[in-house]
Amino acid sequence: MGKDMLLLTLIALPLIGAAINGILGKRLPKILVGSLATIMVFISFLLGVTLFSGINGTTIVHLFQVAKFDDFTLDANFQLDSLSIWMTLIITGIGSLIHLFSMGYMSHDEGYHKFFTYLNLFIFSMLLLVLGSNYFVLFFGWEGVGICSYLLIGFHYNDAEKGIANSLAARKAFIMNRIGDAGLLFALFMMLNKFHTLEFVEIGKMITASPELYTGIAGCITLCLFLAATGKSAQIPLFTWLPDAMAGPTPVSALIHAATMVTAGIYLTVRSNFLFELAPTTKDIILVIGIATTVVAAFIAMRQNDIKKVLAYSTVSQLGLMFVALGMGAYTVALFHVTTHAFFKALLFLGSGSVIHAMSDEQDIRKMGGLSKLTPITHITFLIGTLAITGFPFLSGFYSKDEILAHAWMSSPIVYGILMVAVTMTAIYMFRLYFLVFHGSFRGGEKLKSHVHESGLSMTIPLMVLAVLSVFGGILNLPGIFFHNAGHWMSTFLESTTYGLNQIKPEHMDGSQSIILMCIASAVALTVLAWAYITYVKNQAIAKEDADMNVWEKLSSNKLYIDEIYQTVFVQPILWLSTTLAKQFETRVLNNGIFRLTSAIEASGNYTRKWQSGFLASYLFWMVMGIIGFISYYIIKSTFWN
Amino acid sequence: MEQLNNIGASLDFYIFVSIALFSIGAIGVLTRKNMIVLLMCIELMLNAVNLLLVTFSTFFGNGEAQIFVFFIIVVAAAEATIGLSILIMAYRNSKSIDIEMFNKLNG
Amino acid sequence: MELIFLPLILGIIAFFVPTKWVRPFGLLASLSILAVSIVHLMNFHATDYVMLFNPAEAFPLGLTFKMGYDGLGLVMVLLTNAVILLILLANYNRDIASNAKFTGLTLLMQFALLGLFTSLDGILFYTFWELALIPIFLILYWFGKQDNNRALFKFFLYTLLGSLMMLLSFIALGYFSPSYSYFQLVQANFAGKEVAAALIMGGILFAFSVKIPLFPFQTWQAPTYTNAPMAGTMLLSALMLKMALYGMIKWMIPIGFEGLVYLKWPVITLGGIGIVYGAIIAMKQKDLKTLFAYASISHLGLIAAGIMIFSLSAIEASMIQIINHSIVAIGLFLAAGIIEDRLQTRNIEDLGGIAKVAPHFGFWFAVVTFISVSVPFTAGFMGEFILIKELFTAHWVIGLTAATTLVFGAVYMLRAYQGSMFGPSKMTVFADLTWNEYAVFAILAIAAVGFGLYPQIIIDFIKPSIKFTQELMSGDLTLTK
Amino acid sequence: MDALIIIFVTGLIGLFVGMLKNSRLTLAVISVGLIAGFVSMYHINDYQSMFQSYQGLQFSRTQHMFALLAIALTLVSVLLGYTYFKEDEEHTSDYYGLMLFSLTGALCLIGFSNLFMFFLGLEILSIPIYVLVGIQKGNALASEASVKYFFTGSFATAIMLFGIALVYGSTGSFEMNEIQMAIDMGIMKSPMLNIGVLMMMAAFLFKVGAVPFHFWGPDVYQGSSNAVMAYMASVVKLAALFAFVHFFNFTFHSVTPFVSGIILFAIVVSLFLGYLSALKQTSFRRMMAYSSIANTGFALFAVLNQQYGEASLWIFMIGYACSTIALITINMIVEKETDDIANWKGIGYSNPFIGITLVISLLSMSGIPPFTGFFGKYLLLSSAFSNYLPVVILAIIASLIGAYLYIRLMVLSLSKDGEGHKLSINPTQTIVLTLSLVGILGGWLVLLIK
Repeated sequence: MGKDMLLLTLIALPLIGAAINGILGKRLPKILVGSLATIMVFISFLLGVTLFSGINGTTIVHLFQVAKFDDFTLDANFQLDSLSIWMTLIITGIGSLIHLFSMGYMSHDEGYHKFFTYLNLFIFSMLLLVLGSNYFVLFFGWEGVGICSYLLIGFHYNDAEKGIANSLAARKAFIMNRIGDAGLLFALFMMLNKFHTLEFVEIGKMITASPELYTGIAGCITLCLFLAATGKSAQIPLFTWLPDAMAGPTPVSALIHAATMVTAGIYLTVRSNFLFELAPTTKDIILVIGIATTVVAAFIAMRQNDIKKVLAYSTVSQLGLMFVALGMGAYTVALFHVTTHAFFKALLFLGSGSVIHAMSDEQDIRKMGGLSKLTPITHITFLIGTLAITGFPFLSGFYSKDEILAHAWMSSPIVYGILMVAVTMTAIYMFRLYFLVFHGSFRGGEKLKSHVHESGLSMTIPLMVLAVLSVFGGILNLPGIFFHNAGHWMSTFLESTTYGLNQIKPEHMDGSQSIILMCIASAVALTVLAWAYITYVKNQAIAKEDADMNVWEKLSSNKLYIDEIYQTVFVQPILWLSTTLAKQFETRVLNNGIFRLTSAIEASGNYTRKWQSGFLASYLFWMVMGIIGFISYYIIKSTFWN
Repeated sequence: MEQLNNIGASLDFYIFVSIALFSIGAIGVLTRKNMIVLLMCIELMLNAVNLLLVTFSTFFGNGEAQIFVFFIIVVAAAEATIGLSILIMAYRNSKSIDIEMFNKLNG
Repeated sequence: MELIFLPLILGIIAFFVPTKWVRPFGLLASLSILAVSIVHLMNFHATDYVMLFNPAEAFPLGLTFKMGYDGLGLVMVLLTNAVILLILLANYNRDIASNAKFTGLTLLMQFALLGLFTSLDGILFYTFWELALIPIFLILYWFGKQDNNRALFKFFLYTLLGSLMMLLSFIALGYFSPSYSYFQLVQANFAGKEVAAALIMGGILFAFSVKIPLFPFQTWQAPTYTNAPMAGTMLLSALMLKMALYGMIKWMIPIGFEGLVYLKWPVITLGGIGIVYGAIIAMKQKDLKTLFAYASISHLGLIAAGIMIFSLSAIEASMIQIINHSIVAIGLFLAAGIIEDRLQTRNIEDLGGIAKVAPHFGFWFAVVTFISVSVPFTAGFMGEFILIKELFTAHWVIGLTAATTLVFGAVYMLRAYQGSMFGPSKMTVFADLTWNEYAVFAILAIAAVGFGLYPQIIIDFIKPSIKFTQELMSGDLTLTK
Repeated sequence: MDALIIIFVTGLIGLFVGMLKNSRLTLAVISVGLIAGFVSMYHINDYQSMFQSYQGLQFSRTQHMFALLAIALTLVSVLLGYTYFKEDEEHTSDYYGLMLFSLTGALCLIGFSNLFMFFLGLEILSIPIYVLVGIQKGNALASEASVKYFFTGSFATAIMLFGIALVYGSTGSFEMNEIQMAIDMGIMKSPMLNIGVLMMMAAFLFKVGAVPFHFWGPDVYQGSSNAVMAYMASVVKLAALFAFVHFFNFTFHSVTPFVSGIILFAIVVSLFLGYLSALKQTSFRRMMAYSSIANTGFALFAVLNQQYGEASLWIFMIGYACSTIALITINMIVEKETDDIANWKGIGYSNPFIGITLVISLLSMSGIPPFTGFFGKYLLLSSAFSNYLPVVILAIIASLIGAYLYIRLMVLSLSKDGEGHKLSINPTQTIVLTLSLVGILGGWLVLLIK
């Protein structure tokens, strides 16, 4: 079986799974449905591994030509290179784990088969996104994941009390993504008009052939691309949908809104690196927005009381971190963080899912506490995830963050400083979350406590696997100072074959500096750990109620009022316009105007009738008048017109 | 020949006379309310035409117009008969020959 | 010729079919007509110009009763026949379908439409244009709401005013061309008389923009739709509006090209306004049908603007979009009709939670909704993608305006869908889809996805005929700017 | 000429046959006579007639067509009248006789080649109508109508005669071609001629019922019976219009441009006044009268069209007359004690044949293709387009109002309320409706005949 066949099967398998589940899912037993979906994804993961092992250079697989227009054609092609296969591995690997987890988590849900159909569909569209060899296919995937995420966020649309809220959250996500998509579309248009193709490789070739030609257009294109990225990857200004998206089931949050879909923006940017390299301004904008996002999100996360909301905002903040990396041109570093983040954030979400499962769907951390004994495995794994994200030394997060911080330090100390603040805040809210959930005394009441139990194997196995990955994930891209030969294995691997990346060499700094930075980072993590331990375990501090919060805490817990601002600035005016136009212009002006006219015409009949008086005398009189008129017409005309 | 010239000299005079006759008839038609009088006024107008035609025929010296006049007289007679019968019928229906009475059809 | 007259004959027969046989008769009739057109498709090669009726000698006053079709015409013919079949199928379980008058009128409507799409003579075109008005008028009047006379008169007089303007223009065209044969009209030379051409085309354009409807002329649409029966709405929005768009592509642009330089930007602007205006008004509508009506104003504004770009790809894309809009229209109005049948209301606020009670309906309605917000994998995406691209290429402002439909479309369609389908269930019983509704939805979905993944099949038909028209037009002028 | 005599004699025979009080027989005789007249008129050029020598009547091709149309329309009106006439046992044959005599007048008016024939035709056409209008003795409205028609009519005759006299005075002949020659010689500016022409035009406008000489129309149509109205609206209007057009396209063609202003005025005012006043009528016949005024406005375009005028008029008239006759027949069927339009409610829905007929005739009236009415209007407007564009646009707007009028009637008669309210149609009426349908649907096909 050739490479291309392998690739196509890899893409097709989840679709097949979705089709089978979608059509017969209702009749099949749950276990069969779930395992089918999981196995499909897992097989494509294995295929991915085989392809990964045999990767060399870039291979384009032509499927069919979608449409041929007069000055360009649109093809369904797929591209196999290190970058795409890397993303594929993340998606299918983590995807299969989360499928496994969902088998347990969703076991009580009546929409079981629907759920797995959607998950498989999502995997399929995600694969389209990362494996497409041109922006056209990428856009298909891009929109596809949007739809799946819409369906999955609103999965419990007919829930008695939360149904409306869920579907509204789904709608918000879809529409905000749509705004981003518009940006992507415009990027596509500009590329079509400029390059007459959408193939990554060809565009890259043209640009590298003569960069100076494209500096101007590249700016616009990259800006549009970045708008799209902000939509998918929840950056300022389009980030408010992600926290709401937590309305979906927890595995969805883990898979879509932490591990894979939200990283599509980073993937897009890395893919189009050759364009971004021509547009320094855009890169600066990305840098600024990345920094802003990471700080703002971290700040908001500090006073959230919904376990998933905290993780959601931490995701936003981490994504911001990745964009900072991109803004500094450190593409591989960003991807490295994507990878590790996928590990530990998935882990955290699944952990929180297991917690919620145990707490029978209670998400408020003020009602939790002391779960460490009740759910040991979840506790351990969650702790590992926490440490990883806070950058505890020698865990995966430590390395990836450190890379980014190092680049920040080199670009400018200020950026580094701000990032450090963000990092500190990250540590604070993560430890707060961890301690409030797993330590102290149980605050949920006895009745609830009696139900609390550790989740089943299908849920704990993924946790453990991910825990292992989060611990050792850093090995993928060790800093050069420790292991000179194995250093930066992942970066080199990606740069080796991905088009354009090999021109961009992010320099790695010398030992002493980096060691200092690492020490600072770990110091921060440890101090915060200590502080949090004292606050939440020793002093048994619990989350405050809204009443006794100071301004900052209020700001944080109310998400800086951003939703309200958007509501008043964008949504309300449009709705007002809608009603006003409909009432005033449409009805009053157009509609009634027409009817006024017609009725006026009809009424005028009454006046014309009056002439017909019914008296013979008047008839004869008017006849004579007519003749006299004729004759006078003759006289006038013959005198004046000739 | 002689006679023709006299006519030619005073052709306008004849025309004016017939126009006057015609106008008198028309004005009568407009002003009078009695249907019989109306009928007569119309006859008057027709006779004005006859006079005019005869004048011209003498002027051109060909007989056609005079034949035409006979036609007109015949037709006028026919019209008069029809008119009178209609008049009688109308009288039967609304015991009056005043045209002001007939205004049921209007608007 | 049987292609045109089969519907006429069957339609007349339909009036006298006994009531209990009417449903199968209508279905079989439309099926057979579709079969005939498919036979035509079989012996058709994309470069052909098939003449159905081609009298050799010219008749007095430039009347030449030429009829025939090229790729463009054939696509429209097939669309018409398929749509009529779907409409009859969709109504199959409703009382209206067992009414001989309805079936007969629908088939007569089909006759008029087929005539319009295959007529190659100006006066003939106008004749069928008017003829199509009568059956739909009667359908709306007989099977619509009882108190709909006002809306009906508005619709009829509006369209009639339009067509009288068109008549004036055609009369005027008679002075520029030896006969009303399409081919000679296309070669009519307005060199130096651009303004006259603009005025003439303006008259024709007025008729079209009333039918489409373009922005300021849309006031007849919403009331007509809401008062019309489901079938009538489908006929109107899935077929009648397409007459105008087809007319723009086939007649207006090639004939009056010299004049269109004056009309191009005004129309594009109106289309742009229509896109935003329709979408914005649709956002707050409570009545599903009204909402869909304004939605279609928005969609058709896009198509009309795209056509006026004149570029080859724009016209191909607008043909794709025309087909897609027919699919969407049938789907959406079928959904609205189903809801109205089952619950006697179309008001979103009274609806909710239907998806829980009737999962199949929920699913298919969702599919149609996604088709209408033109997500990838559906024909709508291909159409909008290229149309917006062309508009963007023409001028970035109009491109931006057009792109708002991506967002706004999602806003109002999702509002309509979620408002009626999601949330706590407001009704206890809601009969799920019947077999024929199921079939219609399935066919629509397949068609949409098929054309979405392989639009080339449409383009292959359109391109040669556009090229041929370009050759007809005098040398220095081509469709591509 | 033979046809004329056949028809006239048939009329006489009809009067005698009428004494047998057998309405069927009378109808048969009359129809046979009319058909014979039609045939002989059709073959007028194919055989040697004994009256060939007579020069007073000459039928050119168009005149021939018009004459055939006139006879056919009379036949239709006779059939239409049958059910109504036979109720009046005493005078059944009078109707037929008078109609046929008036038809002879119409034929003279179509075929005339000198002013004698013209004048005689005009009178023979009119006088029987005066009688026909008022023939319902007891009916006050009928007598009022006939009084009004008689006085206005004879007044118009007087004016016409005065005009003729003046024209004769200025040209010195009664022969059409001689008059034309004389005018073309260059006296077209002479006041006497012009005033004569204007007076004749006034009389013509009266006969065709155009503003400002239209007043008799509504009253007379409403007062008279359906059958008579049908005859007036079709044959009388046809003959009068033809004579009008014939005069101003041939004999006076060099004067026409000079007086075109008046005709345009008459067209516009007739169109708007007719349609607007019709909007507010309750009596069907009165509404039809106003709509006939408006249609006259359209027909007058033919006067301004030297080239195709008569042909277009023919097409237009066949459309107009057929739809009018069809509608009047339907009105006869639905008419209760009054001819209130309300009677029409829902008749079309429950009686398919009537429904189809009235829909088609109303659409043809409102000028929607592919019916003859459309082609008539189309020909008239398209020929006037280049010279009188503003008037054409006004006419288009007016026809929109007209369309509103007719469509309103259509909607009324198609409304579902008439469910199950069946009407009985006599065979003659069926024949009439069928014939007029043929005319409406197929009349324009004459265009295709070379």
